[in-house]
Amino acid sequence: MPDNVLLSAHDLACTRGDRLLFKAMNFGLVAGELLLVQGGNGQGKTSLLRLLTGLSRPEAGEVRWRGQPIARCGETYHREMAYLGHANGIKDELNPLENLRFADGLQGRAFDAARAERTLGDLGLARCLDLPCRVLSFGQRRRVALAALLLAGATLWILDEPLTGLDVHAVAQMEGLLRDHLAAGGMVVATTHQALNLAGVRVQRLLVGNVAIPDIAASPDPVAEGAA
Amino acid sequence: MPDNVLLSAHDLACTRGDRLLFKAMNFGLVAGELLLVQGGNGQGKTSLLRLLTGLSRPEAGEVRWRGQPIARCGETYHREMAYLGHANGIKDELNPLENLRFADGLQGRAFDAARAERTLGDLGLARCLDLPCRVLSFGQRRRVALAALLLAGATLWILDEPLTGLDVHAVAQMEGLLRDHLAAGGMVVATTHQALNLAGVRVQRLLVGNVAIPDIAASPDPVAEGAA
Amino acid sequence: MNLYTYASPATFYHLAGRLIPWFAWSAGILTLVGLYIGFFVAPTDFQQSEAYRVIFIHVPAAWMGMFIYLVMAFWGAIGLAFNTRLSFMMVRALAPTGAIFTFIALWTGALWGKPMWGAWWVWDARLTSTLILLFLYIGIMALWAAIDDVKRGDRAGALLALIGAINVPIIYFSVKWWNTLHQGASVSLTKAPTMATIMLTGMLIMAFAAWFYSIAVALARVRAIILERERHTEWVKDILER
Amino acid sequence: MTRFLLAVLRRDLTLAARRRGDWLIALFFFVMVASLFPLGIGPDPKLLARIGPGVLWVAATLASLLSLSRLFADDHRDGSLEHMVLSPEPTVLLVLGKSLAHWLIYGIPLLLIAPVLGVQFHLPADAIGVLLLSLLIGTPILSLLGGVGAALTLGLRGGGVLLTLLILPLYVPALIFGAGAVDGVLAGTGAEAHLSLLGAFLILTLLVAPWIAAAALKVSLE
Amino acid sequence: MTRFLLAVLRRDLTLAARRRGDWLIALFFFVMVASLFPLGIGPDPKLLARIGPGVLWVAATLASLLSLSRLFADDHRDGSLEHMVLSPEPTVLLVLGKSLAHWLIYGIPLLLIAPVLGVQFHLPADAIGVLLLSLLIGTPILSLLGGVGAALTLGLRGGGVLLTLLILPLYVPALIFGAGAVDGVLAGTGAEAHLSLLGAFLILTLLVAPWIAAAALKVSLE
Amino acid sequence: MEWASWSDFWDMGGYGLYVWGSYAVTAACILMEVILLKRGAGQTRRRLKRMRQWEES
Ligand code: HEM
Ligand SMILES: Nc1ncnc2c1ncn2[C@@H]1O[C@H](COP(=O)(O)OP(=O)(O)OP(=O)(O)O)[C@@H](O)[C@H]1O
Ligand SMILES: Nc1ncnc2c1ncn2[C@@H]1O[C@H](COP(=O)(O)OP(=O)(O)OP(=O)(O)O)[C@@H](O)[C@H]1O
Ligand SMILES: [Mg+2]
Ligand SMILES: [Mg+2]
Repeated sequence: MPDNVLLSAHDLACTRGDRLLFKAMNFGLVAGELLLVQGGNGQGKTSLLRLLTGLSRPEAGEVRWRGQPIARCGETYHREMAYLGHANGIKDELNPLENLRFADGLQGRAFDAARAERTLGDLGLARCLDLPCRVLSFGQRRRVALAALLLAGATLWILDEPLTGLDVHAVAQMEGLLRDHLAAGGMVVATTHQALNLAGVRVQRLLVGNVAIPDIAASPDPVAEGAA
Repeated sequence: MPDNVLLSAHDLACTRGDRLLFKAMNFGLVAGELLLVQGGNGQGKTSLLRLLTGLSRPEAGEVRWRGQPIARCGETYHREMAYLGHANGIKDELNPLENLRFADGLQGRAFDAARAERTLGDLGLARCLDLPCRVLSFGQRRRVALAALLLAGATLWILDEPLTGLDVHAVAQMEGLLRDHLAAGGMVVATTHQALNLAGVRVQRLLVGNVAIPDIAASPDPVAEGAA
Repeated sequence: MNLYTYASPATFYHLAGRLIPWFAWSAGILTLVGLYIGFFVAPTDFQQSEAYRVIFIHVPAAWMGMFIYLVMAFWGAIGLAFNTRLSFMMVRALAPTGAIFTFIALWTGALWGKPMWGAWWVWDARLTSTLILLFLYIGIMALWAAIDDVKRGDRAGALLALIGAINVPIIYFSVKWWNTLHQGASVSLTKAPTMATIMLTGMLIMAFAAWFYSIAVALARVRAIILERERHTEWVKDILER
Repeated sequence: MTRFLLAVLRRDLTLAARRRGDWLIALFFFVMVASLFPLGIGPDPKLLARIGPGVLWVAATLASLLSLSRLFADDHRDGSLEHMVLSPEPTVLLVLGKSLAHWLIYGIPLLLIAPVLGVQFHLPADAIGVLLLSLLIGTPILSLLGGVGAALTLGLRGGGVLLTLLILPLYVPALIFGAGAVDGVLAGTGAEAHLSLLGAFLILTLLVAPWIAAAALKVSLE
Repeated sequence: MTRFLLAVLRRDLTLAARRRGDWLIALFFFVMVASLFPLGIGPDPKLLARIGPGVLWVAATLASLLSLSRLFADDHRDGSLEHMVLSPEPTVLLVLGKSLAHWLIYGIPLLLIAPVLGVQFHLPADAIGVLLLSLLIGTPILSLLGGVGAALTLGLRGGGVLLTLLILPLYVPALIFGAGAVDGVLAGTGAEAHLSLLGAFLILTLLVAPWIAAAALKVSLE
Repeated sequence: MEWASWSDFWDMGGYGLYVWGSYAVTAACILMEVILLKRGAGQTRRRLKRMRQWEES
C-alpha cells in the first residue's frame, strides 16, 4: 500500500443479525480520490459506511486513518471527517440557518453567518432561510444537510446516497462540488444508485455484495443526466 | 375535455404558508396514461399530489374523479386510488409480510398470503420475510412499500418519487411494473428526479413551478440506466 | 497454560461441563443435610414457635439474590473493560438465577411476615430494597429482551448492572434512614435474639447449598450460551456432530 | 366495516405485542407509581389505606395519559396514518378502533394488577371490588377522550399545550367519580351513585368523542 | 470544550423554545398530578399537609420521567444524534450538556411552580423553603440518571416502559431524601441530614452517570 | 426428634401454611429453573444442528 494512503480498511468483516454482509474487505484511499461504493439494495453499503465513520464496530479487521486505527484516534479523526447518512440530521423546528449554526457549534467551530447564508443561497435555498425545516420539501431538506456538509470543511466526506431527492440541477451542482473537493485534495467515500458524471476524477470502485451493477455511475463520458 | 377522462384537475391553486405554489392548473387523465409531474425541488410536486389524493384541500379549484369532485365521492375514490409518499407508511416493528397483511386489512380487502409472499419475492425480499422492517436497508424498505402498492390493486397510482433509494435493477423492474399497469388500463401520476425509461407509454407531462427540467425523464429511447 | 486459556470459550465450555456434576451433587447433598438439621435437629423457637423454619430458605435466598447481583456487575465491568466475550455470557447466565432467588426471598419473607407482623407487606428497608432489587433484575432482563443485537445487549446490560450495583447500597441505606426517621422502630426484623448454634449451622449449610446450586445452574446456562454464540466455529461444529 | 374495525384492532394489538414492553407500560407504571407513593409519604398503613383509592386512580389516569400521546404519532411519522385515512372506510371507525385497541392494551393490564396494589395499600376486599368496577367503566373514557386530544395535538407545535390543557380537565369527572366510588365504600356511603354517573359519562363520551377525533384527525393531516 | 457544552445547551434550549408546548407539558403534568390528589382524596387540610411532600416529590419524579424518553429519541430519529456523537468533542460532554438542558427545561419550571403547590397542600413556609431546596438539589439527579436510561433504551421497541422500569428504581434515594427532608421539617427533626445526603448523592451521580450514559449512547448507536 | 407425629410435622405448630407455602414455592421455582434449563439445552443443540444443516445445504 502506498505511503500517502490516508484512509484504509484492513480485512474488514461486517455482520448484521445473523447475516454476514461482507468479509476480507481491503482498500486504501489517497488524497484526491473518490471511493464509489456500489451494490444492490441491502448489500451492506450503509453498514460499511457506518464502519468507516466509527459509529459501529467491525466484526473483524479495522479501519485506519493516517495509519492509526480509528478506534484509537477517535477525536482527531472526527475533526477531519464529515458524514451524511440516509437521515439528514437536521432539526425540523429550526430554520436552515439555525441548523447550520448548531451544526457548527457541535463541531466546536465558530459560526460564520455570512458564509452559511451564501452556501445556502448557492444551494438554492435563499427563499427558505426563515422557514422551519419542517415545511421544506424533501429535496430542500436534503440540500440543507448538504450545506452543513460543505461548511464542515472536512477532508474526508462519507456520503450515503447524497443525491436522494435532489433535482437534476442540484445533482449537477453536487457533481461540481465533489469535483472541487477532490481537486482541493479532499477525499470522498460515496454510495449512490444514480448516475454520476465525474469526468476527470480519480475513482476507485468497490462492489459490496454479489449483485452486479452495470457500469453507469461515474462514467467518464457525460451522459444525459449530467447535461443540465 | 374528452369523455373518458377519469381524473381531472380544474383551475387548481395551492398555497403553502404565504407562498403561492401554483394556480390555474388544469389537466385530464385517461385510462392507460401516465402523468409525469416535473419540477425542481420545492416547486410543489408533493403538494400537488397530496391535493390529488384528497389529503389536503386546494386553495381554489377542484379535483374530479369520474367527473365528481373527490371531496364528495371520498370513499369510492379511495377504493380506486393508491398513494405512495416520501414516507413509506410501513411499520418498523412488523416484518414485510405482516405489513402487507395490515395494509390489506385497512383497505377492507381479504389478505392473500401466497400472493403477498410472491410479490415480495419478485421484489427481491425473499430473504427478509422474517425480519422486522426496522433492520432492513433503506431500499429494501422502499420495496416493501412498493409491494403494498402492487397488492392494493388500485386503478390510479399516485407515486411521489417511487424510485428513491432503489438500485438500478429495482428501477428497471419498476419501469416494467408501471408499463404493465398502464397497459392494463391503469393510470399513474408520478414524480421523479431520476431518468425513467418508459418507451411505448402514453405520457403527459406537467411542469410545476418555474424551474426548467431537461428532457431526460421518460425518454422514449432506452438510456443506459434501463439496460440492467 | 494460563488464565487466558480458561477465558477462551472453547476451554471454558469443557471445563464447565466437567464441573457442573460436582456442584450439582454437592448442592443436592447439602440441601438434604440442611433440611434435615432444619426440620429434625433444630429445636422450636421460643418466640416464633415453628414459623421461624422459613429462615432456612429465606436467608440463603436473600443473600444469593444480593450476591449474584454483585457478581453480575463484576463480570459486566470486566467485560466492558477488557471486552472479553465470556464475561458478558456470565452476566447473562447469572441474571435469571438471581431474579429467582430474589423472588424467593420476597415470597418467603411475605409468608413469614403474615404470622410474625400480621401483614403480608410492610414498607420496611429490607423489604423495599429487595423489591427494588427485583425490579433491577427484571429491568436488565427486559432490556436484553428488547435488544435483538447480541453485542449491543451485552454491553447495555452490563452498563445497567454496573450503575445498579452502585445504587443498591445507596437505596438500602436511604430506605433504612427514611423508615427509622419516620416511624421509629415499630417494625424491624425480629432477629432471633440468641440464634442457636444449630440453627445457624443449618442456615449456613443451606446457604452453601444455594451457592453450589447457583454455580451449577449458571455454568449450565453459560454452556448453552457459548454454543449458540460460537456456532460458526469448528469446535462447536465438532460437538454438534457428536 | 367490521372487518376494517377488526383490522385496525388486530394491527395495533400486533404492534403492541411486537413492541413487547408496550402493553406492560400500564402494569409497570402502575406498580411503580404505587410503590413510589409509600416511599414518598411513609409506610403508615392507615394513611396508605386512606389515600389508596385516590393514588390508584391518579396512577391509572397518568398511565393512560403517558401512552396516549403516541396513539397517532407513530403512525403519522412513518406515513401509515395517511394510508389509513385514505382507506375507503370512514375515519370514525379508524378512531374507534384505535381507541379500543388502546384500551385493550393499556386499560386491561391495569385492571388485572389493580387488586394486588389494593392489597399493598391495605384496602379491604369490597373496596377492591368497587375499584375494579370503577376502573372497568372509567378507563375506556380515558382512552376515548384521549383519542380526541391525540388527534388534535398531532404534529402541532405550540397549540399542543393548549389542547392538552383542554382535554385533561375532561378527565377530571372520570377521576372524581371513580375515586369517589371507592371512597364511598370505605366511608360506608355506598358506590352506586358515583358508578352510575361514571356509566353515563362513558356513554356520552362514546357517542361524541370518536366523531370529534375523526374530524380533528383530518384537520391535523392537511 | 466549553464552547461545545454551550452549543449543546443553546441548541436544546432553542428547540424547546421552538416547540413551546414541550416544557409546559411537563410543568402541566406536575401541576395536574399535584392537583388531582385533592380531587381524588378529599380536601382535609391535615391529611393533605401530611402527604404533600411525598406527592410533590413523586409528581416531580414522574414529570421528569415523562420528558426523558425524548431526551435522545428525537435527535436519533432525524440523524442528528449521529452527527453529535461524531463530533470531535467527547461524548460525555454531549451527555452532560443534554442532561443539563433537560434540567433547565423541565427542572426549573418545576421549581418555580412548586411553592404554589406547596401552599395548595397547606405546607408551612419553612417546609416550602426546604421543598424548594430539596427539588433544587434533587431534580438534577433525576435528569442525570434519566440520561442513562434514555441512552440505554434508545431506539428500542417499547422504550417508554423500559425507561420507566430501568430508571424509577434508581430514583428511589432521591425521592426518599427529598421527601424526607420536607417531612423532617414538618416533624421538627430538621432537614440537614437528608439534604446533605441528597447533595452527596448528586455529586456521586454527577461523577458517574454521564460516563455510563455516554458509553450507553455509543452502544445504542452501533 | 422434634415431632410427635407426621400430622404434627405438617402442622408446624399452626404455621404449616406459611412454612410449607414457602418451601413449596421455592421448590417449584428451582424445579422450574432446572427443567427449563435441561429442556433449553436440548433445544439449543437441536436448533443449532438444524441451522447448520440448513446453512450447509
Ligand atoms: C417480603 C419480606 C421480606 C424480605 C424481602 C426480606 C429480605 C431479607 C433480606 C434481603 C435479608 C438479608 C439481609 C442481610 O443479611 O443483611 C433478610 C435476612 C433476614 N430476614 Fe428477611 N425479609 C422479609 C421478611 C422477613 C420476616 C417476616 C422475617 C422474620 C420475622 C425475616 C427475618 C430475617 C432474618 C432473621 C434474616 C437474617 C438476618 C441476618 O442474619 O442478618 N425476614 N431478609
Ligand atoms: N438483525 C438482522 N438480521 C438479519 N439481517 C439483517 C439484520 N439487520 C440488518 N440486516 C440486513 O443487513 C443489510 C443491511 O444493509 P445496508 O443497510 O447496509 O444496505 P445498503 O447496501 O445500504 O442498502 P440500500 O441501497 O438499500 O441503502 C440488509 O440486507 C438487512 O436486511
Ligand atoms: N408555511 C410555509 N411558508 C412558506 N413556504 C412554505 C410553507 N410550507 C411549505 N412551503 C414551501 O412549499 C413548497 C412545498 O413543496 P413540495 O414539498 O410540494 O415540493 P416538491 O416539489 O415535492 O419538492 P421535492 O422535489 O423536494 O420533493 C416548498 O418550497 C416549501 O418551502
Ligand atoms: Mg443504504
Ligand atoms: Mg416532494
